[in-house]
Amino acid sequence: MWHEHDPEPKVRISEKWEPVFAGDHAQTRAHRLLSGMMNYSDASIGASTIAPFLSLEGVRKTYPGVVALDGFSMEVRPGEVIGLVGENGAGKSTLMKILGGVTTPDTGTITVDGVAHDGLTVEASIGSGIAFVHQELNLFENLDVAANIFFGREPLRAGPLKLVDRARLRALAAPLLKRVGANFSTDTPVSALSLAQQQMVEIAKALSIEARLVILDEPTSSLPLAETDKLLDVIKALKAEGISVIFISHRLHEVERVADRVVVLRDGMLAGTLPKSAINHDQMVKLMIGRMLKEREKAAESARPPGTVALSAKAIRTNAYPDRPVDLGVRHGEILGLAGLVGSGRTELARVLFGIEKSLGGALQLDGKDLVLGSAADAVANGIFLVPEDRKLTGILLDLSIAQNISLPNLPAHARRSLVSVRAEAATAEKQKSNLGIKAPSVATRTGTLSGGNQQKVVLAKWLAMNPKVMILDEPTRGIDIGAKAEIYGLMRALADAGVGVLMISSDMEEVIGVSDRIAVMHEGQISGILDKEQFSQENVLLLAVGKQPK
Amino acid sequence: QEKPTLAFVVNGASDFWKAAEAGVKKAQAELPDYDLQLKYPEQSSVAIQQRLMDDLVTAGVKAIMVSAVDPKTSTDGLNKIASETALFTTDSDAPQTKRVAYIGSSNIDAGKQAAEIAKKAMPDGGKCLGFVGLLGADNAKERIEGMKEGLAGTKIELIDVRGDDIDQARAKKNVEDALVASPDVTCMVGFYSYNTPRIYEALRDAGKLGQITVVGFDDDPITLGGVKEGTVAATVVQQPFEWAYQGMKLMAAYLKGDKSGVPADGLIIVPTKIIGKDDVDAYAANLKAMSGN
Amino acid sequence: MSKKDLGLLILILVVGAVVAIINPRFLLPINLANTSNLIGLFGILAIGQAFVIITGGIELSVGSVVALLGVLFIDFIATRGMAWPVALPLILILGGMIGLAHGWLITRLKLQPFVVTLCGLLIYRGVARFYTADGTAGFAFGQNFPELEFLTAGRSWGVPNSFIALIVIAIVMWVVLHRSVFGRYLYAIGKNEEAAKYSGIRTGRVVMAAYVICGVLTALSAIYFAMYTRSISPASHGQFYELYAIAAAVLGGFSLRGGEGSLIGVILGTVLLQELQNLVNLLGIPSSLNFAVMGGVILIGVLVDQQWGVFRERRLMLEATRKGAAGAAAE
Amino acid sequence: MSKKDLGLLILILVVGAVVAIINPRFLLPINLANTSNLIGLFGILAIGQAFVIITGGIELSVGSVVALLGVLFIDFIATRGMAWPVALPLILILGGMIGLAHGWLITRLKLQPFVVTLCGLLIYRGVARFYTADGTAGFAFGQNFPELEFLTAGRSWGVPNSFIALIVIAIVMWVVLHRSVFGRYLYAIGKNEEAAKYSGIRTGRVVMAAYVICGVLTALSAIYFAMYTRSISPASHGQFYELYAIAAAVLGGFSLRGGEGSLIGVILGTVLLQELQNLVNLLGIPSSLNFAVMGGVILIGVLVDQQWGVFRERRLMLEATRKGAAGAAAE
Ligand SMILES: Nc1ncnc2c1ncn2[C@@H]1O[C@H](COP(=O)(O)OP(=O)(O)OP(=O)(O)O)[C@@H](O)[C@H]1O
Ligand SMILES: Nc1ncnc2c1ncn2[C@@H]1O[C@H](COP(=O)(O)OP(=O)(O)OP(=O)(O)O)[C@@H](O)[C@H]1O
Ligand SMILES: [Mg+2]
Ligand SMILES: [Mg+2]
Repeated sequence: MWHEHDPEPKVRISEKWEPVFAGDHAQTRAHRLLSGMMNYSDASIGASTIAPFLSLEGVRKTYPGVVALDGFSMEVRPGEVIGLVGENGAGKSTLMKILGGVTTPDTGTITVDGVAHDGLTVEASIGSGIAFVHQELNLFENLDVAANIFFGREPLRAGPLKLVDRARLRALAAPLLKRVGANFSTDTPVSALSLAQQQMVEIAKALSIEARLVILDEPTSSLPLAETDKLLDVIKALKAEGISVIFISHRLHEVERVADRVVVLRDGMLAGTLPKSAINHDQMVKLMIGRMLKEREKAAESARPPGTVALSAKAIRTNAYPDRPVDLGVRHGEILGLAGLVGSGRTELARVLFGIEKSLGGALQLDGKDLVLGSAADAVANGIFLVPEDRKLTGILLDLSIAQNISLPNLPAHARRSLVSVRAEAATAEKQKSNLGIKAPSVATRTGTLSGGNQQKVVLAKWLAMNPKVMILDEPTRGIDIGAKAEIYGLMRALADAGVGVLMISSDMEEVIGVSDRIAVMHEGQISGILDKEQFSQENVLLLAVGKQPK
Repeated sequence: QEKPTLAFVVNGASDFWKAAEAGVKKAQAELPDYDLQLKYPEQSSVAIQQRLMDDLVTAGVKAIMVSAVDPKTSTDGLNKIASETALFTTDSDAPQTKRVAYIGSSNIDAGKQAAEIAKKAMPDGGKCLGFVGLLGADNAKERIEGMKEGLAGTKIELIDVRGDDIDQARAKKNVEDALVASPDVTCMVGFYSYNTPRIYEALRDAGKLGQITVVGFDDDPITLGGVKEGTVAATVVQQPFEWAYQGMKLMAAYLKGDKSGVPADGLIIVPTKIIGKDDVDAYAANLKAMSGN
Repeated sequence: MSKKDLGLLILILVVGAVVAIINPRFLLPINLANTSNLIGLFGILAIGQAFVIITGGIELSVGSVVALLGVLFIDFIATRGMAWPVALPLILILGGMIGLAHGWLITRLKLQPFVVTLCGLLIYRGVARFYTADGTAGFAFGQNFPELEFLTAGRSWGVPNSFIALIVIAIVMWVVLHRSVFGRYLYAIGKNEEAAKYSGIRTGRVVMAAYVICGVLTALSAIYFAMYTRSISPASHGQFYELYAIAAAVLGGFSLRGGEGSLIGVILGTVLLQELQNLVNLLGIPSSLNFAVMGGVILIGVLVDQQWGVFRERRLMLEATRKGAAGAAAE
Repeated sequence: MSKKDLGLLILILVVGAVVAIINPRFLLPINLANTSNLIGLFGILAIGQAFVIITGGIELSVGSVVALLGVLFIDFIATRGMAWPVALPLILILGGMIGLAHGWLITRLKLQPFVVTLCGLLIYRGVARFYTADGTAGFAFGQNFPELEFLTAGRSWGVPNSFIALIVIAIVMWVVLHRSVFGRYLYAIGKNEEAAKYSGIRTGRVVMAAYVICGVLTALSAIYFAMYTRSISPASHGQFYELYAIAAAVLGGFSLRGGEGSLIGVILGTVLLQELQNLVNLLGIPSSLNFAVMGGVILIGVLVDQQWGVFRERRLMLEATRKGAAGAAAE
């Protein structure tokens, strides 16, 4: 069961929003800044008047074969918003996990209120006022929203049995949901929520903790624009209350908007700290990857005119909106962006196109011929591939090696007389590893130990190693760093140029507008409109997303 | 372990064999030159018993007396043992094998004796319900068959026998359910040693003790108590003590070359006995004396 | 009461009605009392099992524990002359300690529950058999413990006290499972143990507590079983009881993956299983078919439940589709 | 051979050496032949179980299937006079069909493997008992099938043919599991079925195939067991064999969560279990302790393996840290 869809969308279009992606102009400004490159450090802003309540000193953390953090130090002062940025695998999550008490550092000290620790436990961390929204979701789908928000801190009734005061629980949870802009109620089971809605619950949970420091590890990775705005407002409100926030995001413009200070991590070390005045997109990129980016412009240009319709959906109806038929066609050689609000039904459509889920009606056509998909295997056999939204659950096998993951969908091609050839497998994997720049000790590395971005590249690699006709990417750059993003855009463009029909589902406005050749927008399970390149604007996309006509 | 070993292999863990253990003990006292053992297989299954005997042979046992789990169909397995050591059977015979001799009683005769008890207790006829552990086991089948034979032509009838897979909770519930399902039953027979006590207790709980004739097998203390009390008509007892005691001595003699103890037909029948109210005290005293040995 | 539980209740009533029509003696008070006595015995066992299954674990040693603790209890009071008010708590503590050991091995040493309790199944039965040297533990003829017997095998107003005990335990455990913080943690851990840990829950302790509860309840039912059969041959006593308990929980809507199921469900599951056993005897079905009937009904029950869910979902979808189509036409 | 398998092998050899020192008759060719015969029988069973466990499933009905198919096989050739070269493939097909039914219920109707096979455990035993009316199925006196007996219970160069069959099957299955595309799919599904599905693998078919393989191998071992005991009382034949098979797999390093374990491991697990059984009998340990010894050794084996893993990981970590520190100092 799912909640009623509110006919009146509670979405406001923020006026304050301004695109950061500004092409050449930004580029030149960056060059100017770079020439006089200052290497900021904590010392340069040491004049800060308020004393830090939390500090890390020489923290080092190693995993077998990887140094995740290498002698890192930083401090957190009350009421400041720290933006933490860095490439995939730079060690951001590891650092936060250390603060959250989930892992302990090999060496180094954590000082909280003047007391030095070798490492924190989860309880100690919560006890000292640290609230943590994890990068990977950590909700209990068999409990309802209210229970999840106050999990571990339930209001109790008097008595020895520690009974939960359920009425108070709901009363406490309701305002929090309102604050994050959720459109579902406190007793909705989490299993009925979409990924983005679950992320809202996580944020509400972090707000519910009487915290001095709220850590948000990529909280916006699957949040569309309007919800993201809400979150940024929440962060500002926290700051006003004197609560510190550490905000991790690969969407640098978000960081730009809220951060008082940006800490940049590179290869587990501090690459630099930017004070409020010096925070800008290009500066952050420069510190993150040590060079400037050029690829993105190239990615936006299509090298060939779009061809015939590759895959088309005719009046397809999905489980999410059984009463709304969808019509959509992806053409050979184009990147078709698919935008929409949270829960607009894009993922469901992708699942039907990939044969994972049966459609409730309508028909599919591939190159004009009727197509019946009984399973994902049928889709793969027809050259329709999907890069799914939930990487950890459906994208890759964390326990298998990189090579085994890449060869999995095409194993018979790596086998002789149905015996797997390890050599052929490794060869394919090596090729993809260097093509995509996957950062890993070797192709035999367990995929689970890679950083999020590199895992995403492995998912892509497994399909790129075959010959796609239609490639569906559901939030392909979710949690991916800016450099890798550019690479992925380049790959998508290369696919399109090779005649592949690319359908890119994305909640990232910048990405949708910057990369697509056409943009289809979904509203409550239906395509509310398709924009051509000359109609591209943020406003038009948002108008369509809430079911209005574009200008 | 220079002394030759003689083994008594039973068919499963049960109190029934405690008396046999006493018999082995007594024989051991009289046979200091031998090492006597009594072995339980960990489960009542042909494969496991066969394995146990194979291992005993490997360990150098000179003679085995076995209560085979399924003698009728284990001919080859038993013959394999018989070819490597002196094999005797007890409890239920395997006449087609190369066993040296059988020592034990006849379950058919025991069943007939149970019929005697029923006839004596219910001269006007009646309806009997039986309870047993494993309906398919040979000893159960023979006892039931013997009882039916003994009842043939009388007004007493054995209408059904319920199995419980040696689960005592189910054994008791079976009796309780039978009291509900067949209110006209006038007699109950417990074919396995634990069935009679469960009948006794279920009747006691239902307040029907004394109203229903109980025919027992074997000598569980509760059964004997019931006999003494008069609520159990009588019980048919085998004499595993004698099987073990006589059997061990016979095997020892046989190994020394003295084959006089083995009759021509190879059958040494130790008859079963009916223990009624009058003999129960003497029997119980004897039992106690034996186990005290 | 959830839809699932309601379905099970209806199944129980339908089966009961059919049996009562074929053999009206099914409804005799004495039969109901006998059956509810066994429901009490097995129900206590199944509740214990349910607590473990909620956490995503499993307790396979239940049957062997029933044998071992039953043997010890009878031995303590019948042979060693210990007063039963001493022996009873002692046995419960022993049960708790067994649960604690399992919980410790599972949470601290990170062994799989299936493995730990499988070893328990083997070890406890072995110990029980060794303890009596494969003999039977039982009371002498005429040995009586009136108060103990009243509490365990007696009746009050015609209702077996074991059943009353089950009701009391069920109510307490319902509150613990469905209303207390501990219960909430159990569900959470069953669904996502990692996340519970990240929320600062001492998951190890909670899981251990579940095994301890299971151990204590198993010990209690071991005493009830011992007083019901009044004699225990350790080689076979309690064999397969873990399967009964698991089957009751599964019938009652528990998932062996953890995090799902309700207390009412497990009780209803037990009721259905005992009703089936009763039915086999009352309708004169050959006792060899006992197992087959039980297996068949569980399978059908689970299937119907599962297919019913699929069917309902489909109907909802269809309705929505129709409504949508109608709406579209109206526009 | 993995480190895990090597550890198990060493354990087997050490136990063997100790037993041989205490009772040198352990090494008699006849004893080794007897034991390897049983290793063959149980090994075939365990390999089948392993295929199911790899997928994250479990097959609890193995013991009952051994009873049912054993009864049918003996009935076909001994009572109904079917030629054994007809009966044998027929039984294998029946085994495969049972596996197919389980696989179908699990993959298509989405029932839990534990539930499906638990019901199978109950149903097949019930059917077997009903089929013979709780009687015993066996050969009449003097009924012989020389070729069949040679193949199943005979010896070649002193080695039991059942053991040779195991070796052949093990080699074939090793290739299937560790080298073939199908084997890779099994591991992938065991690790994460959803992700495997998203990679375009027809997971339903692969899982079904695993259950069919398990069914066929179980049927084969049912025939071997039938020819070994030559008589089957369906109430008890094969009871707990599923536990032996699961225990062998777990000892051999399989995880019941799926996706882990090697074929060599499961064979070594079987060897260890049979060695233990042999030891109990040879050293004159009371057979009541048989189960306890088995349980104890499995527990210790699993514990040592687990703790060894923890220890190794810690050492690796420490080394990495030290190396890192040294590197930092050198800079
Ligand atoms: N449990 C683990 N075992 C082994 N290596 C790990 C583990 N967790 C993290 N790592 C490694 O540590 C490094 C830092 O990872 P971390 O997750 O902190 O990166 P991140 O900055 O959060 O990246 P992303 O932006 O992709 O989330 C990576 O190289 C990663 O592969
Ligand atoms: N199988 C299902 N049955 C019923 N409702 C579903 C099902 N799957 C998803 N939904 C609901 O349908 C809506 C659409 O979900 P979907 O994941 O397709 O949206 P989306 O556009 O991808 O949004 P998001 O940004 O959250 O990923 C959500 O509200 C979700 O809760
Ligand atoms: Mg991260
Ligand atoms: Mg989505």
